[in-house]
Formats: sequence, structure tokens, C-alpha cells
Amino acid sequence: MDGAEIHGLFNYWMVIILMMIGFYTVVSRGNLVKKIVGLNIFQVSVFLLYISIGKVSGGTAPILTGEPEVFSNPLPHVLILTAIVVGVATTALGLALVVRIQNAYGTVEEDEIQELDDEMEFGTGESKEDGP
Amino acid sequence: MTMEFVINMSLFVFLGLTAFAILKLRALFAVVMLSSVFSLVSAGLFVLLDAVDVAFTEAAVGAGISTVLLLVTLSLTARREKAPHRAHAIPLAVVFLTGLALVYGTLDMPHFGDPNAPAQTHVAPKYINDTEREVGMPNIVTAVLASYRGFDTLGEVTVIFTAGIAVLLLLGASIREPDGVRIQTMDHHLVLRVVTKVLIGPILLFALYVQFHGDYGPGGGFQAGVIFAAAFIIYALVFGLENARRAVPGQAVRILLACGVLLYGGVGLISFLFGENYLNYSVLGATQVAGQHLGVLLVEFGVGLTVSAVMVSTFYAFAGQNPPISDEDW
Amino acid sequence: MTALIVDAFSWACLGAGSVLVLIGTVGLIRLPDFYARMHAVGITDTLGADLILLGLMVQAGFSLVTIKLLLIGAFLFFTSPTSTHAIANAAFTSGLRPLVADEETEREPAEEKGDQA
Amino acid sequence: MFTATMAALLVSMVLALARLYMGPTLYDRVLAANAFGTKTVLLIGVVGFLTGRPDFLDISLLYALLNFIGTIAVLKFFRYRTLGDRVETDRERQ
Repeated sequence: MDGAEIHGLFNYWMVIILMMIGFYTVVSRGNLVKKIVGLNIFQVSVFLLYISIGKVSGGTAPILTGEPEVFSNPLPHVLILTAIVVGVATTALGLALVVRIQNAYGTVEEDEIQELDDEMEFGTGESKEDGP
Repeated sequence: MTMEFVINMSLFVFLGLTAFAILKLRALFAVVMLSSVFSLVSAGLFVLLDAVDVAFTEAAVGAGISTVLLLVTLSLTARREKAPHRAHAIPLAVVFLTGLALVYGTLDMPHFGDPNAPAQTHVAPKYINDTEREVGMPNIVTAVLASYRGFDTLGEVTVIFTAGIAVLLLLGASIREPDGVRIQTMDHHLVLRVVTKVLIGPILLFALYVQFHGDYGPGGGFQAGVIFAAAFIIYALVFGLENARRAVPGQAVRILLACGVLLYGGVGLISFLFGENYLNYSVLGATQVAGQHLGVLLVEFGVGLTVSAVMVSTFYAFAGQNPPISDEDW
Repeated sequence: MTALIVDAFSWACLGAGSVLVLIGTVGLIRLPDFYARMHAVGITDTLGADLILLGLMVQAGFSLVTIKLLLIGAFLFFTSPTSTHAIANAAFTSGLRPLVADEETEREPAEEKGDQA
Repeated sequence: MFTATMAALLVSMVLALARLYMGPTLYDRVLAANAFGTKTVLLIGVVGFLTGRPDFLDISLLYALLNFIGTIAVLKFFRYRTLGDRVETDRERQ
């Protein structure tokens, strides 16, 4: 592995690190708000991957100046631009669900919600043993 | 090691540090602040990677809307995350293995900035070379967004529309009037009231500039919609939700929500009726370029309407919830 | 000759602005309590930012870029002190008190500020 | 010289990030986030000059305009515990 390789792949590796931090936040944390923030980190890492792929060295932003220049690839920009706004709309949807869960359960911790659910479905652990 | 690469590297390291801090901290308020910083840094990175339109969108979204939404949620739920009490080994192992597999995958990828990478050689040169002749606007991103890939964007706008409707369904579009007296909040914050009053005009003006200048520079309907919404949200924050609802009634916002998507679809339908493909704007004007210009303008306006209406009605729905009264001190 | 003077002026502005911004954030790390930190970063940042923008403006010459930089400077000039004020106000009304050396001198300024809030 | 300014900005961003992580009070975090925002406005401006296309200052302009929304939201959140209107019920007034 030489310098050029590290130089050329650095962005992708950082994207993967970010992606994994976001992923870990989602799977290991119980708080639903934190999970949504983790999901956002994951999402931004995907955005950065696309934009990094679209970059051409020596290129410039794809807005014509009238002079012949090297431009970076405009297609990832289009995809990600819309994805950001869609992302904030879906984040709002997720947060709305969190608010409804808070209203219904009184908590936003996953474990406690799970317990309450079990209780509702099977009754509590003791009462099940006491039952007929 | 050019200067650009050094900046690129430092910004990526910032992002990593911020993400790690978000993972570690349990005070959710700090998490919200860090996530706003995360968005700031990523916008800087987008500028550096030549994606000015993307940076613009990230700036518009990250500078206000997402922070405000997260804070509202915190005010309605808990402010501290409880300590996790489960095994960390399995998630850590899964994440580590996935990461390794992905890193292995990158080893075959074309290097960063390679002009001969497959991504750069297929459809991108067509967009770059033909936009001027076919669509006739300097900003290639806007041309691709609204014209070449207009169908795709219509789908995205529909997704945003649907998400907005879903939020309204979940949280209640019409807010129940709570029994009690509304207290005029922020009444004595004279400095804030004056500065906000001074700034709202420029913000709206800037949103209009972004909306209609999108053909020539970074900007367009998505960004402008978010900026418009930010102006109304800041008004609602400082002068009260009640007053904001009087200025822009929730009913009107919900009508605009649908109007934007309908305008977009309608423009497509008109070109359809002229005997062209759906969303081919060339028939709308005397020449192809004039038709494209008109079509892109109308479509971007529709996008702007829907996006701003979704953001404003989402904020209304969230802020209209009554927070549980707790004496919890922090 | 004129170009040299213009360049020198712009470099001086950029340099001074950078130094101010740095000093401000060093203060943000080093100073002992919240109000002192706010004092450091709130004041130097406004001047430092405007100096950097002035330096860029001189570099850009007279064009649309200059006008945009001017607008950025103007808006920062409004919003940055306002946010500092808002944070200070929020901190003070929620009961955070400045760290002071002497008990006697603490009372008066604290109460005076409380009346305004 | 742009390089030197850029370096100064990056260093101060690191310092602001450190304060944001350390706290200790919530207000320290808000202050640090705010300072970070100002640095980003400048950074995006300087990047434009460094890469030779300074016509993308709209992004900085947007941040300069909107960055204090977050601060206001935080202020309101702390004082009134809500971002909507505070409603005083009969029970509370007694």
C-alpha cells in the first residue's frame, strides 16, 4: 500500500468509518431520538460517498462559465440534493413517530417499550406463573 | 498533498470526531448541538468537493430546520438517554465485520478524483456537453434535476409530499385548542424581536433570489423552499405560534402542499397534451430553449411550494403539541 | 505599486482577522467560566470575521462577489451579537451566575443585569 | 495568505469542537456551536477564493442569515420548555 493508494482511497475509508459509527449508534443505543440522529449520520456518509465519487481532480463546480473547463460530475449532485430534502422530511416523520410513542408509552427507551409491550401481550412474568 | 486535500482530510476528521462524540454523549441536548455541527462541516466538505448545490441544500436544511425539529422532539420527550444495559459485543462485532467488508470492497475502486473512472465516462459528459445547447442554462445541476431527470425529481417531490401528509396524520393537522390562557412568550426579548423583524425581509428576499436564480447559480426549488419555511419558523419562534398561524393559516399551507405537486405534474401533462413525452418542456415555448426555460421555472416553483409547505406544516404540527409539564430541572 | 498596496492591505486584514479568531477560540478553551468564555469568543469573533471578509473583499475587486461579501458581513454583524445576547440571557435567567473573585462585588452587577432581563 | 487564514480557521474549529464536547454547561455547548457556525461561514468563503471560483458565496450568506435560528430555538426551549406557545392552564395559575 503506497502513498497514492492512501491518497486515492482516504475519502472512501472515512465514509466507511462514519457509516459504521452511524450504524453502531442505531443498533446499540436504546433511545429512539439517538437512533434517528445515528440514522442521519449514516445518511450523510452515503451522501459523501456519492459526492466523492463524482469529484474529478482539477475539476470545478458544474456551472458553466463560458470557458472550456473540467467539470465535476453533476449527476451525483442532483441525486444527493433531492435526497437531503427527502431525508429531512423522513426524519420529521420519524420524529413524529417518536412523539406518538412517547404519548402512548410514556417513554422513548426501546427496552422499556419492549417490556411494556410484553406485559400487554402476555401479562407480567409473575402473573403468568400464578395463572391457571 | 495539495492544500485542498489537507482541508478535505481535516474536515473528514472533524466529521469523524463529531460522530464519535454523538455516539458517546448521553445528554441529548448536546447530541442535537453536535448534529448541527455535523451538518455544518458536511456542507463545508460539499463545497470543497465542487458540489455547491448540495452544500446549499445541506446549509438550508442544517442551519435551522433539523435543529428546530430535534429540539421540539426533545421538549416533548426525554432530555437524557438512559444508560444502555445490554451486551455490546454482538453489535460491535457486526459493525466491525461490515466495515471490514466495505473497506475490502474499496480496494478495487477507482481512486478519488480519477477522470477516467466509470462514473465519469458514461452519461456525465453528455450532460456537461449538451446542456448549453439543449436546455440553455449555465447550471448543469438544475438542468439535470428539472429537465433530463424530471421524472425522478417528480418522484422525490411526491415522497416529500407523502412524508408531510404522514406527519400531519400522526400529529394531527388541526390543533386542539387547549383550555387555558396563552402566554405571550418572548415578549420582553426586545433585541431578538427587533433583529428578527429586520432579518425576515432579507431572508424572504433571499429565498426568492435562490428560487429564480437557480438556473444561473447554485439554488433552485428545494433550497428556496427550505429557506422560505425557515423565515416562517423564525417568525413563529419569536412572535408566537398563534401569530404565525394568523399570518399563514395551517389550512392555506395544506392547500399549497398539494398545489406544488399538482403544478409539477400539470406541467408534465401540458407537454403530454402537446403531443410530446411527459415532462418534455421543449413544446412550451417558441424555441426548444425557451420552452425548456419556462418548464424548468414552473417545475422548480412547484418544488419550492411543496417543500416549504411540508416544512411549515411539519413545524406547526410539532410545535402545536402541548409538552408534558415537568419540574425536572437540568 | 497600487496593486502592491492593495495586496498588503488585504493581507493585513486577513492576518489580523485570523489572529483575532484564533485568540477568541483559545479563550473559549482556556477561560474559567461560561461568561468569561462568552466574552472572549463573542467579541473577537465579530471583529475577526468582519476583518477576514474585508480582506477577501479587497482581493475580489469590485464585482458581485464584493457585494455578497458585504452582505455576509452586515448579516454577521447583526446576528452574531444577537445570538451572544440570547445565550447570555438564557444562561442568566436560568440561574447560572458568573464566577467572581469577591463576594461583595458579586451582588450588584448581578442584580442590575437581572432587572433588565 | 489564504492558506494561513484557512489554517487559523481549521485550528479554531478544532478548539470550538473541543469545547462543544467538554461542556460543562449546556450554554457552553450552544456558544461553541454558534462560534463553529461563524467559522464555517468564513471557511466556505475562503475555500471559494482558494479554489479560484469565489462566486459561490451564497452558501455563506445563507448561513449568516439562518445560523441564529438554532440559537433562538435553544433560548426559547430553555426559558419556556416548548417551541410553540406556552399555555397556562387553570391548575398552574393557582
